[in-house]
Amino acid sequence: MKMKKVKIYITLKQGVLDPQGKAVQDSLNTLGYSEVLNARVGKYMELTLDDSVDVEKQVEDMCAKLLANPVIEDYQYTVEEGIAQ
Amino acid sequence: MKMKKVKIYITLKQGVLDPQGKAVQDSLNTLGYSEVLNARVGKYMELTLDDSVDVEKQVEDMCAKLLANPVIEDYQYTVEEGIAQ
Amino acid sequence: MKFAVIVFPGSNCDRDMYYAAKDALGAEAELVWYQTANLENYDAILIPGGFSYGDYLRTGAIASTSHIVNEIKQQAERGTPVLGVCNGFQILLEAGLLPGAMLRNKNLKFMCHFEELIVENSNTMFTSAYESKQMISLPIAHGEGNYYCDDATLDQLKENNQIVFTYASNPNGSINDIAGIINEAGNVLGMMPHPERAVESLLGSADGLELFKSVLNNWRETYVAGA
Amino acid sequence: MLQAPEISPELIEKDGLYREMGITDEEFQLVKKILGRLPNFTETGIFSVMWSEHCSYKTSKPVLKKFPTKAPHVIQGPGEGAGVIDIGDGQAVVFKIESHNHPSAVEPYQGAATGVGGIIRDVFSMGARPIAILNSLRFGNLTSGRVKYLFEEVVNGIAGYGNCVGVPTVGGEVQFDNCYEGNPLVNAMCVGLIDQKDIQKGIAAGIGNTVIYAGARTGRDGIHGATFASEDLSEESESKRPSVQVGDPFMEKLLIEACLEVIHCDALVGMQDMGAAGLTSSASEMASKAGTGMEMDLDLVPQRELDMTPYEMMLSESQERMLLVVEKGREQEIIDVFQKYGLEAVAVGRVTDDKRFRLLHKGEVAADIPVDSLAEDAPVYHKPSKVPTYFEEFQTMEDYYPEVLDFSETLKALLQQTTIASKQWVYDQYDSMVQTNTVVTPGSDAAVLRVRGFDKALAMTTDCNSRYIYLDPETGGKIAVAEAARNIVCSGAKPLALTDGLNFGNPDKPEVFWQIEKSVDGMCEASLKLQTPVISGNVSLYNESGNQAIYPTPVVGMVGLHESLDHITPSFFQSKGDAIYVIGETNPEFGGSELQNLLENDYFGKAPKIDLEVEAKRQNQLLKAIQSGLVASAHDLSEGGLAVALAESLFSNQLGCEVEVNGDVTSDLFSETQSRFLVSVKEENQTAFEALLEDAKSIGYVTDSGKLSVSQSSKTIIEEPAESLKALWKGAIPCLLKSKG
Ligand SMILES: Nc1ncnc2c1ncn2[C@@H]1O[C@H](COP(=O)(O)OP(=O)(O)O)[C@@H](O)[C@H]1O
Ligand SMILES: [Mg+2]
Repeated sequence: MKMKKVKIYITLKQGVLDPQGKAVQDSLNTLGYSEVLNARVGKYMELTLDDSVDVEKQVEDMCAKLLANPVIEDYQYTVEEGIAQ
Repeated sequence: MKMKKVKIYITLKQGVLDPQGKAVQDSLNTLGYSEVLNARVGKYMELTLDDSVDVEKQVEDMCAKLLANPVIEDYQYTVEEGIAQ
Repeated sequence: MKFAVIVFPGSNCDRDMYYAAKDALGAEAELVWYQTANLENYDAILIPGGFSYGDYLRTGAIASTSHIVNEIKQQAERGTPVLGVCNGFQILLEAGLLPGAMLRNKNLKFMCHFEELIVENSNTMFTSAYESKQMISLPIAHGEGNYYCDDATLDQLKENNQIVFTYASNPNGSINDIAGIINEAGNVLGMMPHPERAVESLLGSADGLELFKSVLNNWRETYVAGA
Repeated sequence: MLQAPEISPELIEKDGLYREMGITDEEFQLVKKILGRLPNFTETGIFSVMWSEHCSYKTSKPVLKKFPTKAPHVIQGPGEGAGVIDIGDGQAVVFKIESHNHPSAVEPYQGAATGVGGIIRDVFSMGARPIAILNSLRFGNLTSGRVKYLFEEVVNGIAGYGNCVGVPTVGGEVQFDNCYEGNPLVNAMCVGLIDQKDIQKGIAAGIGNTVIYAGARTGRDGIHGATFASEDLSEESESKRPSVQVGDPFMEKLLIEACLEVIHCDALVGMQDMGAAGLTSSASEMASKAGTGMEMDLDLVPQRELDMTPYEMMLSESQERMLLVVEKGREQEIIDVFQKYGLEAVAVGRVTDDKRFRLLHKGEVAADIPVDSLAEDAPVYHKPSKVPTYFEEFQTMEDYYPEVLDFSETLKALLQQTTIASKQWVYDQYDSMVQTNTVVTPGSDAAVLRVRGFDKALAMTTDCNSRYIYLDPETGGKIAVAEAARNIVCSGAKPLALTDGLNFGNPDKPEVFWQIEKSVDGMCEASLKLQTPVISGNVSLYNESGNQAIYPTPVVGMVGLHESLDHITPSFFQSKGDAIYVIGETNPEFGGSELQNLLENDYFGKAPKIDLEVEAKRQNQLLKAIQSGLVASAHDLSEGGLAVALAESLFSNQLGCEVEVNGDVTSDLFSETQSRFLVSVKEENQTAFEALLEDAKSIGYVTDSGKLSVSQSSKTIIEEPAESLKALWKGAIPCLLKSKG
């Protein structure tokens, strides 16, 4: 079966407060990494898809419908070509 | 000030149960995306670093010490060259 | 009057909600498994708290895509009262029945204790038994109750009196201290604090009972007194 | 993981590979004798886990046998998933404690989370609805970054799992001492409620009946840590390395609901969770208990990963799995229930009459073992024991007496000691109210949950002062049981029974084994005297790091019954004018005390004494007074003594107190003499109260000053606003967590 791997990155929209990112930055600074000026935390997903469909369209759809919340999040994705198994 | 942007991807190690990935896959399948054969969910972070240090070394260090949990997680990162601000 | 308490996989305040409606309020109530297709025979819909689908992905997100949510939307359009508490509120947000979204509590921790709330709008079918600006005490129990919306939405909420409850001392970072909001039509209420956990003084407060009484009274006025 | 067929039975024997799975030479000979041949790789693994201390209690059995386990109200003692106690009205309470120390040291979040998940399964596998979780935690001092990380993540893990499954976490204890630095303790207790007619047992009865596997798929999680392959891992086998168990509380929640629905189907014969040693122990124990055998086809076991070997499947500790035995022909009724909740349930085997444990894999027999030899024939060891020299030294030491110059400052310092300080930072993260039964939430002596629909309630607590046990295991063991009972009584309930979580160091060291024996002796004596039989428990040995053993820490989890909701009694003062009493005389006893820790940064000398006769008498009298409605509040005197107890009694409302001490002030305020209570009584009840409690002495009054005042012969020696004491007490732990290090 031909398969595709899709990598999806979901980040909080600019302007939306990111308490988790703030905590990561604070603790990095506390640990002595003062060079860290900002941190944002998001989600990273890897989907394995059966390559029988229009992958781009489907992924776009899944992100819009479920994987990201448009009120607070943006998403991006990359499709990796045919991995056979 | 010169800055670098670092993108960090944290994923669960192979073989480690990913209940969240399973829930996402089930839900996508239920929504009709039967082409989704597998889903794994991890973390995605964007750090903005002051470019005065050996960024690679520092990021490696931060991942090992704080950002990822070496017992169950793997990490990868990419460094984007000098963004001025 | 008959309440439906919707049970999603992972709901865990479903029985608490059921007992509040049935035992404390003395109304009819039924637990309704999420695969049930039809909600026509109920006079009010309660979406309880818990961790539907384990809170995986985003709180309420996966539940909001289930069939029963379409049915809830239809009933809401007809004017049936819909109350979402905690995870129920999160589901209503994800389903677009209420505006905005939830972020993690600002201290990133789950928190469970009583909070003082202010009843900002006592002119709703859920709050008519309260006085305006009344202080009430209800438990909170959530890790993601930090309500967020953009400025335009916030202006609208204020303008339409849609902010129903605020925290007297904001525990989680919610914008404008918001603890609960209602839709424009006034029949869909979402709130993070748990009124169903505060219906008998043995457990620390009975302030939540007035909310259920309001729903019952309004139903009576509409359907019983009018008939 | 190496494949079983690659390693021949001969090689296992010749190279002594069994040793690396934890089997001794003598045990291997025994296995050979039992089988009448050499065991294959899978069989060796099966014996190694079933004969491990965790499953067989081979070292602790001789000690555990001493526990009193019988009483008229005991429905089920040790041996099943959890113990069961009659609470009247056809109802019963089910409870057990379990440790997850080692997993939590490696991966604190998942270790603690799966600890909670595991103990909950023990309770609902009995057919009971889990109604409460408690815990008992030990960490090093909150000064190192690693300890803070462990502490935060353990609490986070308990919250993450317990909150999601919708079982309230209502109580527990946390203590901090250096000996736990490398080896934290994470014990979780679960309490369930059941109608007696619904009690299930983990038995595989009925020849020909079907064995059903339900819940999560089996992966390579937590497979036998001590597998010999680990050091020879090749690059390609790296990816197959056994991995940390990750919990899925969502799956568990569905499993709870499905199992509690399934018990009402009369096709169900037996049910047991897959805990330690997973499929191996649940299957073999169910058969052994029923006097039957079992045959399973491993190809039918739901698997999460490809190419799993029988060895891996049988030793996997994947979470959220159950094993059921079902009447033949009625499998579908059971499967349908699981499917309603979106859970997998498949028939994997059948009950046989040959008392053998037989596993098939890809058409071949992967294991064939007499089932009783696994569950019952593990060797039992009587380890040598020896009195440690430290104990002998402590016994001959002169009594330790601390020098205290400023009583106020000492009180303030004590309130900030981590073991005494408020644990709100911890329990605020737990949903303590879900299920809407929690009458007394965390922060009191014992948590109280009403039994819905009845005029009764359950009290529960976990306790163990391990410093006393270290100083003197036998006395300390008595105190642990007595203190738990004291907490139950203070809440207004009658103590019913206990579960024990025995955490010790390496039992091969005679000094450690002595600690085990002595502390259990003490616990036995107290359980008998206080009529709280031991109905379940757990043993965790080898808690050491860098050759240093932890303090002996046999945690006591106790449950009591309020015969009426009216008996529920708060632990803090209620109203101005109430008289304050201390029940019990005070002696200068500071060995193992919090004051000794504060001043000496160490524990030494003798533990406080305890007279169980006196303890039982006072508990009975106090309970009677409470039941007669004579007591406004009751609190036990424990770490930090009277001064700390007084302060704690002021932290829940805006009251104050005025107290007079007239003995040795340092002792009166800070001694940790046992069997004492701090009680407040309304004026009109004083005479009746004093008539009931012969050992009660009035020491002062509750005021509305908002101040804690103590005087000696009319001279004020402490006067502090309760608010500022409370701020110190509440802030101590968050403050330490925030500080660098
Ligand atoms: N780990 C914990 N989890 C939940 N509650 C806790 C925990 N630790 C302490 N508490 C709460 O704080 C109370 C006070 O703790 P502690 O000082 O150890 O009490 P005590 O000495 O009376 O047993 C406990 O009874 C419990 O309700
Ligand atoms: Mg106590």
